[in-house]
Amino acid sequence: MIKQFFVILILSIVGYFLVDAFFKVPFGEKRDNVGNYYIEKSPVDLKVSNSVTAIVVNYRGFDTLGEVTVLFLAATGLGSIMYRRKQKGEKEVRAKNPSSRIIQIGSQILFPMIILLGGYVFIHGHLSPGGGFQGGAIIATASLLMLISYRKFKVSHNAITWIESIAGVVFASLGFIGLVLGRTFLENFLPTGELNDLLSGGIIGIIYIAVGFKVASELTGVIDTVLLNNRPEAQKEN
Amino acid sequence: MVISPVQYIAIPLMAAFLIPLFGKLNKDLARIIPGLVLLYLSYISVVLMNQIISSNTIIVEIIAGWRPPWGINLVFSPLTGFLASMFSMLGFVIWMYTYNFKPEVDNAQKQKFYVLFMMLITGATGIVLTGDIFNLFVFLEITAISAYSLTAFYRERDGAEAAFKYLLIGSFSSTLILLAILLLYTQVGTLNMAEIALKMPGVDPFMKGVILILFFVGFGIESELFPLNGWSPDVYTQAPGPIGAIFAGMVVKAGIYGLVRVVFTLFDVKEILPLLVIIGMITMAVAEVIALRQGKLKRMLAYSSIGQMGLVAVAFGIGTHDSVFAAIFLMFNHAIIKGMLFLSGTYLVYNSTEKTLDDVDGIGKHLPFTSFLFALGALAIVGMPPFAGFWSKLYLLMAAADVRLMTVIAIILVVSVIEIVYYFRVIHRIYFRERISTIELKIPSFNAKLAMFILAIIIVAVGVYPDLISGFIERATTDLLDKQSYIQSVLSVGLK
Amino acid sequence: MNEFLTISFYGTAIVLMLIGLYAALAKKNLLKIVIGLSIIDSGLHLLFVAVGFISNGTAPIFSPEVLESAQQMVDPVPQALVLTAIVIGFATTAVALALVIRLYKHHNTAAIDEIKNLKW
Amino acid sequence: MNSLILLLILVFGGALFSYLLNKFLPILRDGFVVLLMLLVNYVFFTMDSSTQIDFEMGGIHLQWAFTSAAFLFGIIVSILGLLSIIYSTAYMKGKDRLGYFYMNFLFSIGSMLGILMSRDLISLFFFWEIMTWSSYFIVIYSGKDVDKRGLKYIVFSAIGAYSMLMAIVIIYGFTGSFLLTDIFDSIFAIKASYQLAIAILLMIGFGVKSALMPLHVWAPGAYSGSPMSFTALFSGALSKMGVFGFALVLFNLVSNQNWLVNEVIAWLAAITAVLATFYAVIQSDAKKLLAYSSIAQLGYIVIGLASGTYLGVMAGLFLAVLHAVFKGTLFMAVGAVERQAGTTDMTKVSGLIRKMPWTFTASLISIIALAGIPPLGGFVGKWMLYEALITSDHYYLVIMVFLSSTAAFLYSYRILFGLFLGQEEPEFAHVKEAPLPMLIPMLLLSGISVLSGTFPGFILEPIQDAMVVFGFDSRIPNIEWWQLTVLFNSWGDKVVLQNVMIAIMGVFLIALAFITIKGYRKQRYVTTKDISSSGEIIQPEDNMTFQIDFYKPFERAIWPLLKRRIDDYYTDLGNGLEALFDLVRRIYNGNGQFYAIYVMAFLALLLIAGTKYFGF
Amino acid sequence: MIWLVIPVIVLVMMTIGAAIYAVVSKNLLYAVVSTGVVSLGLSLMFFILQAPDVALTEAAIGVALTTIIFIITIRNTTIKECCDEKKSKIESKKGELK
Repeated sequence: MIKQFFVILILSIVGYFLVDAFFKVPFGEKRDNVGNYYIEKSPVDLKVSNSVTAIVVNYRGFDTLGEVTVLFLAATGLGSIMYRRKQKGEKEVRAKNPSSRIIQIGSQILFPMIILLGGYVFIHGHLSPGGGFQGGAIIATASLLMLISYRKFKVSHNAITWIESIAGVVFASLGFIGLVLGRTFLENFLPTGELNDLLSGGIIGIIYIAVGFKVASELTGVIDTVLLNNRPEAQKEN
Repeated sequence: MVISPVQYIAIPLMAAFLIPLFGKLNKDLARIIPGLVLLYLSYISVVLMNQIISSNTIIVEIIAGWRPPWGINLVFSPLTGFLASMFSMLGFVIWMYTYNFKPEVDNAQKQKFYVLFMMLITGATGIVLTGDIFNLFVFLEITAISAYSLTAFYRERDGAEAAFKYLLIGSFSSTLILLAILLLYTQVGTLNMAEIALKMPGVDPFMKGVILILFFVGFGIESELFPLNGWSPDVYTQAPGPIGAIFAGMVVKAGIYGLVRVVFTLFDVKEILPLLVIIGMITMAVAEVIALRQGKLKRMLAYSSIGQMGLVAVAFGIGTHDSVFAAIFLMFNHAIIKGMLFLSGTYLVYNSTEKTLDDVDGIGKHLPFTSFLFALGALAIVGMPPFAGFWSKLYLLMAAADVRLMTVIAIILVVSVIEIVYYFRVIHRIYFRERISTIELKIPSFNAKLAMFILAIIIVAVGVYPDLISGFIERATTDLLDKQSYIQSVLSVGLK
Repeated sequence: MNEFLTISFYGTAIVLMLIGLYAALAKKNLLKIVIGLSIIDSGLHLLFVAVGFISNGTAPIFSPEVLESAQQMVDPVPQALVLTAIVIGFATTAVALALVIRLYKHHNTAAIDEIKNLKW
Repeated sequence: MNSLILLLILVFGGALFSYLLNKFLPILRDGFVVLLMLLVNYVFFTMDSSTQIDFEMGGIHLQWAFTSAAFLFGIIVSILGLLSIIYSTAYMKGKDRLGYFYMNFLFSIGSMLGILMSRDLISLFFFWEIMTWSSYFIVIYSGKDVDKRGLKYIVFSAIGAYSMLMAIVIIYGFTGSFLLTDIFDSIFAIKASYQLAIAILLMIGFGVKSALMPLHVWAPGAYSGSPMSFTALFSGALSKMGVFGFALVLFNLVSNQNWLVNEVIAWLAAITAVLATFYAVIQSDAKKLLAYSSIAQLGYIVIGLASGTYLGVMAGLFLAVLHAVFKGTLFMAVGAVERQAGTTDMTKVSGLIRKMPWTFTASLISIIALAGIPPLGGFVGKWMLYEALITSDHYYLVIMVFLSSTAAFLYSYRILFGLFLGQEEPEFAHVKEAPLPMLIPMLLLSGISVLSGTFPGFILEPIQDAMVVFGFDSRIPNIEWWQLTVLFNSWGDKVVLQNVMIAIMGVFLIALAFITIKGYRKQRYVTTKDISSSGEIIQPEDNMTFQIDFYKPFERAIWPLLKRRIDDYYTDLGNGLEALFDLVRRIYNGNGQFYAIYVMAFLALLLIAGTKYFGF
Repeated sequence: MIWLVIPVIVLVMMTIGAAIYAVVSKNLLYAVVSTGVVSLGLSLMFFILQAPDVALTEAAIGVALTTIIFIITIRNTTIKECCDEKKSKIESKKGELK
């Protein structure tokens, strides 16, 4: 019990200081920070209407490259942690009994629509809200839906690795092209076109599509790895 | 392609994405790529280092074409350059060691191992090179995630337990750092370190204090200061051998670099330095004392590595020019010597599960080369004269004497006596005991021996003639302490 | 009105973080700890976005009708940072849960104080 | 090339080369090592004393030069080094890992020369550390309970070395330089308390090496445990480094107003002399006995130095040189006995005079020198010491020194009688005389101790110019190298006592030769077994020699001392520390959540403290 | 801005209530679902704070994917928050220092 009491004491101290610090920050008040520059510049320079995407992909593109690597490492790390040598003659059975008919029919209808929505979200990343991460996640939920409702729905790891690597290489090589052209890494070397039309924003659109594919394949891979290794009856053997 | 600091990070990332593909073509290509990448990085380190030394300027590379306060930039200054090139060269040597380290691991795992191995080094190099605080956080996360997965790599050990503890405390560290970055953004309005340092005097003291404490604890976890280093002994023991060397050599160094960059460049608050000295001394005392009572070899090396990090923290805490010089020299020495101790130590206790000191008895006759290098490393880390450790400890003591910190000198020396006792105890057991344990020994492969031998050569070379390194370290010290030139050169890039 | 919004958003964020902290520090079950961690993350993300909000500003997207009305825009930078933070939080949680599974398989218990092979 | 660097390269390079040589052509090893030492001696003695080098290393200015004081100790190191190397070529025949042994042997000789030639504190510390770990590797070379011995040795020498380093760094802090020359003239500008601290720390550093009482715990184990050829060098020359350091500190770094330091050191040394002699008397193993006796002798030397008068310092240095000579012989003799007879336990072996006559004569002469009996050098040294102490009216010190030197007579008789005289044990019938390379060094050294008795001048000459370096420039006039004038300077008259002394020495030598030859031939061969006892049958295995508790009454007399030795205090301290450290280990109790709680508690603490104390 | 008060109060109550229930509940499945509800509340709050991108991400990743991984983990471990207090106390005390 003393542990709980001690933890609560610490929490109250830390909480007091957090509240004290954050309530000194005025809420909802315009401060002069880097954000205003981005708001003015992103429609003018990059012709990108969604300034958050502009920041995420171009102004702070290095973060996103790091971000994509974190996801890639999480997938690899997960694979190495959950890795188990394949004993001979072992079937990958995901769920004990097939899910009910309603889910199967529903998912048949929903699956293409979710994929479409996902695709729309990350293709129009620089116009409407959303982008590579959100689109990829939506597609991952689509494949998740199929994985749950159908026992024999199998996601081929080979395909996932291919998409993942190619998308990553596209992203990195787009960066390198900027460097090769003598300017800087991840430079926006394509013409930026008009505001609010599909091809505006130079390489931002392409990068976000690559990120979208990568995130989609990686998240599906993550879920599949975790789902695959938990055969209920094979749990106790090691 | 023009040689620029961004390649430190871009090329390994590209290689990491490609390794799964190449893995499909033929199996051991996945093992060769990290070596090639690290070799290339060492090459560009040499080119860049003599570029900044000959022209006496700092290379500031902007990314995505936007000038610093708005875009992210990399800074290749004498300090960050020295650390980045040390990381890549040490990484290449350790890669040579791991080339055929554990053949029985099957291929899918080995491929993942090498991806994570390379990303660990790139993360550490990224932390050191970046000039943007949120980018520092992202690279910290890359290092952390690959560290968690690598710690839990072997199935037969308690890797999962160590990794979970590290993850639990590591996520606390990233939460605190994120909080600090957020508060900093509200006060200063920018994420670029140079800009922050410029605007820092305007921040009100209470907020500055809270932000500094959050950063201190956040980076303190990464650099193994006393109350925050619960995770490190377990992680060192459970991670594969070479990964332990990378932890000691790079990950912890990047952690303490982050702390130092925040304290020395971002903030101009000098009150935190005495705290750093006190915490450093407590870390040193506690870690060395526990190492004395340790029964297991790798856990002993882990605690001794924490003790050395405490020493580095004390050196940075004193804050004068000489003490920072001693601190960077200590960091360099510790990375090389502790790296070699871990590399050779792994082969001493290769097949034993419990890895206790009894398995090491009388191994001198069976593994003469490895145990000789281990003994050399032990003598060096303790600070015996003909080796590198002596000079760094001496410079630190001289710096402490200049500012009349007698208790600091006394405690450092008492701790060194403790260190001598438990390292000589191990050397004694290696050479002067009969071998009774029946664990069959693994003879290190040729490239492992070569890797260890290179490290030994560096130790002796620096020990006999310290001026090899002190030139670089002198520049790194002036670069760290001279805040104005850092701000001026970063903010003025691309203006002309 | 503004006062109420401050208390509600900053307040919820900090309370969420404290609840998550309590779960991570006081609860014995491994899964509860990971839940605690993810709640801390959620609180943090809310804090990020709440800091960037400007009262009666619009989302930082230049859809055609917004261009004319030239309304104030919310600060986009915290939103960009939060995007990265959410995905990193997810990655850490995924790795944590994988470790929880392996720990449970190895020790057959989900209580953290029974998993103590590595000590002293 | 500068002869100093040549000297070092010769020794250290030779050491590494001998290690390789032993790996590939072991037969050449012994010859090479002896040749190397001869070369080193040649370079050392033919070097003109003004050679000096200054160079820059790691940003620190180092300076090497042989002052006359260093030259005096250099003589001890090189000659004793040469003789003990010759001795060890025979003594170590047939043992394994000889390359490793000779490398460390030569490393310690080289580091001793390095200490002597260094004129700045950093290279002094540099060579001191190399001496420490190279001698450590020989101490744990072989023998029983190596762990405890090695651990004790390394702990104490580490404490000594690091307290010395602390003093060096503090000096640097105040004076800003490591060079001895500008330290000596700027040391007195520092605050008195820091001067005292520096003096005490340096005292600890050098006290460990010269085995002063509270720090002597490692000495008996190390001296008796390591191979006898190294112990001769160990106690003869290595401990003199401590003495050299004492001389350096006592005369240059300690200003005359805190004379208390000299008094305390003198008293410590006196207590060491008395206690060590008492422990030596009750030992039954010859090696342990000699170990304690060399601690006692070192005590005399330090008393001499600490007395501070001209005559006292001269006595100290004279005894230092002489101690190297006769202690070297004694350890070599005991080594010869150990090698030939297999054991040095005096209760088992006795009556070796018939089998090892030359070893007997060498140890007889050095025993006489050790005990301070008139014709030999020991007497001269002791006499000067008494006179110095009396004239500077340290009366209690004189009483203690007198007490310990009479007790010294007890154990010197014991070792002579125990090993060589008395009835002969049947199982030691096979013992043969020690091989020639062992005998030559012993006889040479005993010859020197005889010479120093009659003509102390030839040792006092270098001592006197060494004293100039220590700041005593008033020399006793017209000391010819052969004259014994020092003896009667207080008597004033100038009768030519010299010839009387030579006559006495002649008579002494003839008597000595006569007794040994006559005794040797006519000795009635009686084993310990044929003792007539009333009706009780003596089994061959029970040991009837009277050696067993030779000094039982003496032991009973000093039993309060024996009850609680200093070792036990150290072991108690050790156990207490270990219990405390185990408590500290409990912090890492393995539960990940506790570590997280530590982090948060630390954060909370910092936040509270931060706002209050750091005044953010 | 006034019409914001009611939805904000509802959302705040919902999120904090779900968070507390997630910590307190003995049944892990309910705890995980309530974590999903917390993410949902968060996503809606982001919508109010004019951050559509983040709301979408939080919805997609926070609600959907994080919850599903938690549920998969529960399948592999226990559903009940087991481990009574007493057993763990005794066992943890012994164990000598090696």
